[in-house]
Amino acid sequence: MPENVCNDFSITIATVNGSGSQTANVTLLRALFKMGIPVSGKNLFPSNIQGLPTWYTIRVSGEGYTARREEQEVVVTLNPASFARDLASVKPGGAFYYADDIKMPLEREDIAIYPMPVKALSRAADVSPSLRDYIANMVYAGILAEMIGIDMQAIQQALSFHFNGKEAPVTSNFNVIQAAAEWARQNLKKRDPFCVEALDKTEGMILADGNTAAALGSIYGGVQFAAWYPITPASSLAEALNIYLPQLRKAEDGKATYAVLQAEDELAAIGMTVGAGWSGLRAMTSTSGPGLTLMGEYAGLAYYSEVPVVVWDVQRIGPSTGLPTRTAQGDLSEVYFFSHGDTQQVILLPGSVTECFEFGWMAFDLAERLQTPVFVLSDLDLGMNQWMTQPFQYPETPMDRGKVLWEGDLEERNGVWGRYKDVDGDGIPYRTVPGNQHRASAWFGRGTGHDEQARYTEDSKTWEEMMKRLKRKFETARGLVPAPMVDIMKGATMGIIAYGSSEPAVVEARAHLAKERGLKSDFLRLRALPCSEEVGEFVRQHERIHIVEANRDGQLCQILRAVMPDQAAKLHSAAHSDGLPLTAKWLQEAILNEEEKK
Amino acid sequence: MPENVCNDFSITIATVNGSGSQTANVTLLRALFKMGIPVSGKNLFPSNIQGLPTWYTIRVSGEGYTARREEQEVVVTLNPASFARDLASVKPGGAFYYADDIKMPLEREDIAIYPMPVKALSRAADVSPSLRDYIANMVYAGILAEMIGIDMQAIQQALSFHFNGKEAPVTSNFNVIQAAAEWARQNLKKRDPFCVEALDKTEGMILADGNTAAALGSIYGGVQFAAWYPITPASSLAEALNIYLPQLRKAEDGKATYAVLQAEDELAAIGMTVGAGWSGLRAMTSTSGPGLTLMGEYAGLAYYSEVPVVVWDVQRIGPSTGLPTRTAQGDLSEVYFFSHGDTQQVILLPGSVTECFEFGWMAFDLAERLQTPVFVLSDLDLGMNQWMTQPFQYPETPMDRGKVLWEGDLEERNGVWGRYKDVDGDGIPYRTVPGNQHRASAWFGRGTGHDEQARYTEDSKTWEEMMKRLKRKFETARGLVPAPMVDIMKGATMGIIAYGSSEPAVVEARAHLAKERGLKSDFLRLRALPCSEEVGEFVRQHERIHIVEANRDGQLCQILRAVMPDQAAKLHSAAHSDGLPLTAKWLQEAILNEEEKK
Amino acid sequence: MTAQPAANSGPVNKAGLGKGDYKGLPTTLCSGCGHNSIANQIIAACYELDIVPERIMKFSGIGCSSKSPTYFLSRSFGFNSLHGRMASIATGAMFGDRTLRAIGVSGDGDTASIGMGGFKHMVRRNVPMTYIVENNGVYGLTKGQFSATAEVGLKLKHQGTNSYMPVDICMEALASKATFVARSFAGDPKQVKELLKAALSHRGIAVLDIISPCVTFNNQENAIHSYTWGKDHEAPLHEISFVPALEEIELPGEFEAGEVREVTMHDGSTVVLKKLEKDYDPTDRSKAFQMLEEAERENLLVTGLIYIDTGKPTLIDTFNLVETALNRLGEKDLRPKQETLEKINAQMF
Amino acid sequence: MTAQPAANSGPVNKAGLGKGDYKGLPTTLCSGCGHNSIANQIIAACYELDIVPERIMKFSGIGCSSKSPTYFLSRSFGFNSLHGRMASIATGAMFGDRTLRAIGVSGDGDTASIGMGGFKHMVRRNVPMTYIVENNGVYGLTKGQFSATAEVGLKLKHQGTNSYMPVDICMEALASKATFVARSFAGDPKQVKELLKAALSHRGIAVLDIISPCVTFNNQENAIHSYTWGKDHEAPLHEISFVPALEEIELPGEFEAGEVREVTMHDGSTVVLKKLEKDYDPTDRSKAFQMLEEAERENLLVTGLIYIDTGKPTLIDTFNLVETALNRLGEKDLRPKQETLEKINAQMF
Ligand SMILES: Cc1ncc(C[n+]2csc(CCOP(=O)(O)OP(=O)(O)O)c2C)c(N)n1
Ligand SMILES: Cc1ncc(C[n+]2csc(CCOP(=O)(O)OP(=O)(O)O)c2C)c(N)n1
Ligand code: SF4
Ligand code: SF4
Ligand SMILES: [Mg+2]
Ligand SMILES: [Mg+2]
Repeated sequence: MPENVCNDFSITIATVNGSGSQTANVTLLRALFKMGIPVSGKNLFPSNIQGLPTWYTIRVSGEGYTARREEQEVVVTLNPASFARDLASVKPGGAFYYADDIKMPLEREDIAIYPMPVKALSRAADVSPSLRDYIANMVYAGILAEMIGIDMQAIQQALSFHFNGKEAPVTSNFNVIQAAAEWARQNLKKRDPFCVEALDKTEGMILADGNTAAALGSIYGGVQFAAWYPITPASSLAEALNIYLPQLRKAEDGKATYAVLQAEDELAAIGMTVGAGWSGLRAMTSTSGPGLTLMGEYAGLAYYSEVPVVVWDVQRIGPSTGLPTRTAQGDLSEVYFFSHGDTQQVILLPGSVTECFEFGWMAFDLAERLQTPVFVLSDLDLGMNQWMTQPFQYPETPMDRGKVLWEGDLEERNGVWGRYKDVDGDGIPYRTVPGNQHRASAWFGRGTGHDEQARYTEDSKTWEEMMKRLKRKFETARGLVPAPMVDIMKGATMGIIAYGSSEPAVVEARAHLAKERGLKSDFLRLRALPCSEEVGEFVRQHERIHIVEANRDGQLCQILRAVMPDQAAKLHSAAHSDGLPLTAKWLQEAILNEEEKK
Repeated sequence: MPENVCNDFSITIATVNGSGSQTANVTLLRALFKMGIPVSGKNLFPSNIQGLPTWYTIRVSGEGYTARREEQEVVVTLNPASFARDLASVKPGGAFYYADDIKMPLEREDIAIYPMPVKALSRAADVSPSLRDYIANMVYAGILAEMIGIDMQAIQQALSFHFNGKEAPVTSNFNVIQAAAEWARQNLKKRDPFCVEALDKTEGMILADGNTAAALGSIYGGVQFAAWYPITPASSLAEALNIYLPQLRKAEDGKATYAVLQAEDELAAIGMTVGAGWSGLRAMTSTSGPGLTLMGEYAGLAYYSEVPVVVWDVQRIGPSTGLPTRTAQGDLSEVYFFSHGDTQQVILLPGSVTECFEFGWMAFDLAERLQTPVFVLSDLDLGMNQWMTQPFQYPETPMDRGKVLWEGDLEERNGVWGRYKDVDGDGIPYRTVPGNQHRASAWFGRGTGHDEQARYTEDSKTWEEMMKRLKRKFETARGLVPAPMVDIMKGATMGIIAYGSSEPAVVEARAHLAKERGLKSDFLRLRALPCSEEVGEFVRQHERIHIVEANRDGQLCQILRAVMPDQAAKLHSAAHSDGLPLTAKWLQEAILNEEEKK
Repeated sequence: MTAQPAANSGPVNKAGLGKGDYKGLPTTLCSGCGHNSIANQIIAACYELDIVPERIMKFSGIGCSSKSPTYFLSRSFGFNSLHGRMASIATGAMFGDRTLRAIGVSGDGDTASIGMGGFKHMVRRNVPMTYIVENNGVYGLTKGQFSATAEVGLKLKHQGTNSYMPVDICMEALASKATFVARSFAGDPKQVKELLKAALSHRGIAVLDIISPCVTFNNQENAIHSYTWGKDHEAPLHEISFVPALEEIELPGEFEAGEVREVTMHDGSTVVLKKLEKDYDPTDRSKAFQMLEEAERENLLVTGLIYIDTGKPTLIDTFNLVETALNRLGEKDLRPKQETLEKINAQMF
Repeated sequence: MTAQPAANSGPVNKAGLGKGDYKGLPTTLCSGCGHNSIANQIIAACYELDIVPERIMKFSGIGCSSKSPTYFLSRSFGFNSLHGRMASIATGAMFGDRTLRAIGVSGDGDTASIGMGGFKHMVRRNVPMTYIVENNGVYGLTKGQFSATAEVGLKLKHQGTNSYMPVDICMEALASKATFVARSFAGDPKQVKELLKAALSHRGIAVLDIISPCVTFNNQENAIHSYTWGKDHEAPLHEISFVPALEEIELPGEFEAGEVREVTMHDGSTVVLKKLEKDYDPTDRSKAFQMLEEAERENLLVTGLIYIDTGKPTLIDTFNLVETALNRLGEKDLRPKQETLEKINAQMF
């Protein structure tokens, strides 16, 4: 038997959609996390409710890499429909676990193959027959735990977390797992090198998904109104609002300081959000590609009439309906140029789960400060998968409600003010909101041409000045949005720019390129558009820049070329999009190919 | 009295919206055109139906310049509301005609001022009192004609064209005009230099507006289905279909070979169009900014499921509702990146009224050949104003219906084919349409992931290949779309790129820059995206390129920088947008400022 | 809160305001447009109801009709939104300060064509708002195309003949369970005003379909939405006289023909319905359907209060919001305490 | 045109086709989903009506329900379009070859929420199509949120309690002047099939609201759209037995209670309605409204043919199109002669 390969491999579990394997999978993930081993879990599920194949991949990485890998060292399958494919997917030298009731050819000499008496063991368990299919998942969990060495106590902790402490389910599930483990101890001889060993590398980290983080961030940002329409992969964001708001945001008298409304469609969802933003509330909506596109007309109105709203776009792969359960970073150019006419939209690009929380509250400060829609582009990988991440940080700054005038402020000004007047030279005017009782408070909002007093006008000069002020405001935004994160390797002449969920692949690729190829690189993770100063500096300081993104056309690359023409020639696109998260392997090759050209 | 200034000045006529001055204005325009004098007429009207000020400007240019000018040499006003502004707008040395019932200060020594007894003369006319306000317009027409020397016969021709030959209205209007002219002869002494003289420079030209031309072009392109929703400035395009289709496209038995349907909104208009295109019809829709944005989701579906449709966007200034009766070229970047996910849209950019006709039929050939939506970006200036233009050319090529398989074709192939298979290597697959009776003809369209047989699949490789093929198809489009028009000045090192209705300003500016500043320039008028080879060549061949467009952000400039990064540094944006057509004066200054920087 | 009157002499109402305090900018609509007279009745109704302008929000979509909010209540906040999208922006805005009332002015194209979906869903949510449709059967602002309420067979220049069944806005409101449905005619200012006052006093969605002739594009003798047609075909359903009251009046129990019926509004004021011979009961939804269906078959234009239900909770009620206006809440109300986040982090594994 | 049968043995219909020629791909919906049984009835109905699959077009929006067109008639063209946008794409596609029939399958979210506007306008245009709503009161594909047809007070996981009035799809169809309105229950395959055959034989819009339980997300005892609820609350309006006929049968004139009533379809076949004691006449629109309004108040689920009008021209009729299918016309039909353009140019000045 070859020597152990410890804490550095991937496990893929193949089951049938709707068979309830999530509990078992997440339990394994949590147990590993509890053991202090860096993990990442990715759920590859079909756009269907029941019956189709679904895969869950857990990457175990002592070095802390969390990007997707293409190789599967350990594969577990309970699904006859995907059996052949699953068997073939095992890396030579790897391990294959399968439910022994599946009778299919097993021609592979180069891997260790372990049959699992899933039916037998689940029948043995004392649960109602209706639950047998579900409990089958605990069987593979137990066997796998035993075979790769997952600590049973960690498993029990994971379970009791999952069933938040409820005794009954915890024991019944745990019993099955232990029985399965016991069976494995008795009957299976380890013939593969893959195992885990406790570490201390998850100390102070948490496990969470981006949509929950975004919802919580919004709640700590004081969200008061959210209108949404269901769509994968964004639904769980609004649903998390429904779960956490009642816990966190009821007044003493039990009354609500918020309203969450399911609209009839996305046209209405953003319309309601704009109405709420205009009326002085911290208002948000969350959607994905198809819904986002339907929001274009209202996005243009909010931009031009300067209404603060926050729009979360949890990206899935498009165009069109595309693949609702596959990830991508393909909406960037649409949003940047969103709606007809000249628009420049402010975009936030969270790169981790904890940043989803941070941008959750920050987006409201920016939207109200800038009086403009703020788009936060997350994606399915970040939003729906469990990630190891830093704990959520309580907002370090007080809420910034922006330039709002109330009765008192108007009194001071003797009621003299102009809704669209650039008093401070930062392109940001002052506003009042409905309910203000001062007789000079009211103004009339519109998407048509207007002057500084918000009066309708067709005067060409006024139109042009209004549009120029909006451009000034965008410049102000440049200084307010979160600056990029930069990581330097001494002596690097080549730079990499990435954003959002692409970071893990970049981190891993950089390390390998430096170690294996002696190719050093500096890394800038963009966190917002418009680009703050640092981005231009970073680009100027490097001979070549590779722009990494999960789309076909190199959307960020196109935008950066447009905004820094004198640097455009050195901006190379490393773009790739097939619905799956980027891998370090692909990125290394992409960069090496490009580098060879020089 | 200063010496005559002949055939080189602008006339602006100020009236009240809804008072029926269009007949008089267009009659003057046509009469001048009949006299062989190059003219252009621009209607500056409010987004309102009755009562607000409206201006009509006629530019007379012996040299054939048709761009808007900022100076007004001759101003006529019948509107007290705009009187002061109108008076102020007269260029020193110019002429001011006003209805003498308007009693307002006339403090200007530097111009010739002519009162017109409009009320008196219209009362004198023998028309029903209800028509007096209308006939008042004929009074200024007559006086103006007399004072600047418009040929009465030409006026009569213009009238009889306007009332297509109907005796009664022609005479009653003409009588008033003559009476007014007679009055002017008797009572007004010419004290300004501005006059016209017959030329032969409109020989073989026609006068038409772009929306009518687009409708006619579509009809000669065989449009079979048009769904639309009213919106300024696009409505008159669909209405022209309603007018001309019955005349041109009824079968012998009087039955229709087409259907034009007013939808409930733009979401439906494009949906119906996509349905019709999918069912094998030459299908189109026409709209403007707000409606266009609503079409985004279906545009993405058409792109990804490869349905041929033609979308006319008659641009008005935005963002949002903006100014519905003002022009701009502001929708380019939205359309180029239209809809979520990775999309690349084919765009045609007509630069003249006759080209609106040409692209009207060509758009269908391209859409069906490429099996993709084709967007034609016109604008209010081109679409709603009367332009002197080349006669409409009958299509020189037969219709290209693209790769459609009927029963016979499938027989030959024994029913073996794949809807999304790239058989010919040009990225364009074959298609069948409903009604095909071959049992292998049917396929299932969808905006979700699909394989070469149009079957639903979530396979990542298949998704990626499908998207790469679409990219190949876009490369094929590059070779099929109309090539740019290039005009060379020997020895020029500087280049200008413009598109659409910006051409007249460029033509005039180039001439002046060369003549007055010795600054030579070559000119490329872009007619489509993606850019054909010639564009890259043109850019490479010049030291500096000025990209001229009527928007705030330099939208084409951004796109060109993104697609030719190695040339990006030399691409300078000359963009300006205030709702009015670009002027040569502005452009000269913009270019000179930029040139000084070097 | 009491209002700040303008420095204008002349009579004032209970709010201490003169008519002038309810005015808007001068209209830019065609002279003779039905929409103008409706705007004037809105001014009159608000004045007579002693409403403080700052306590009203105005909304509209896009169209000639949708322009009219600029022509009344300049002291009220307002939003002239997008074509067909008034419903959603108004729905969201209602949450800012739930003590405010809202008036929406839309057109038949704005509501029945592009806005149909939003309209229907706003109604079924019972958003507390007076929703006026200035119904002229055409697209005025875009110069005379058919709207969804144009009658079958109507001919318009460049548009041909309309061949689709017209949308009956009252029927649609009723089908979506509106709690207040009425129809009037711009040429009958008295009824328009009374119905407006009733609508403004209703807590819930109040749909007012007001036939408002377009003098410029739709005034053929034969057009349902033209003055001439309206004048001849009107069949007023019942007179309404509106009595502002200071204390609540209960709804009388059983009610016979000929009797006078009072429907109590949520603000305590009442609508007095003189019942006609044809014995119409505006609280009977089934009858309302029948009546509308019949009227439509007989090509009749029924005006008056068609249906009212004062019992349903409004959208806002269902959210059980805090007393303070949401848009006046501060950080301490909106940002949970730091400890709570620590608990959350502890849960995240 | 006669159909090309598959090389399959076994019984064939008048079109010479076996059941197999009407099958689709295997379903990917949940086992026990109401949508599956409806798909099977569509197959049966088309087989029994001897329809040639190539003469049918299938449409849908997005949702579990909207997936089902893949599960029947693989030999028919189809388009699985966008969420809520089936109406428009189908309307446009009808013009390609007007001799084709169309079946649309949508969901309650797809039609009554996001698709409300398109649905209503398609109905008022009387687009000749069988429009099926597989109504389960939830969003299945997005895992169990409320749809607009969910009843008030329904509770769902993570969604709270529904507080909006449910949309009654038959009522909406009727209000928009649908020419065929019916409701059924997926658990009653016989009635579903008969109504499908009637709908497929109707020339005009045929709206079929089929309660189709979502076993996964909406099968609480208390939910209107669950099997259990349906089974107890169904009150079949009248049995229908469908008799394909070869020659037209006229609609009998006056008709008394107890009598058997035949409604003649445009293709000559007829629906035989055994009239029930409650004496229901599906050609009386006013009664239909009353009946629905009542049923709703009594919380009853009425199934059967609710309304039919065989007299109205369809959208396509109104365009007076040439005989040949538009999509088979060639250049000579579509491109006017050169001379005509010279005339036009002469006019352009
Ligand atoms: C999305 C969009 N589509 C089209 C238009 C153009 N448009 C402006 S007003 C209008 C129709 C107005 O008709 P109606 O609502 O009946 O109002 P009216 O002018 O008749 O009072 C249309 C189609 C628009 N502004 N936005
Ligand atoms: C524009 C848009 N918004 C949202 C979605 C997400 N989505 C897919 S199916 C669906 C609802 C389906 O519900 P229903 O129509 O009732 O069909 P069911 O699944 O219940 O059969 C939604 C909201 C989408 N695909 N497109
Ligand atoms: S066009 Fe018609 S609707 Fe518009 S303002 Fe004039 S009269 Fe009123
Ligand atoms: S989720 Fe519900 S609607 Fe969707 S397939 Fe399953 S049972 Fe049917
Ligand atoms: Mg109207
Ligand atoms: Mg449903």
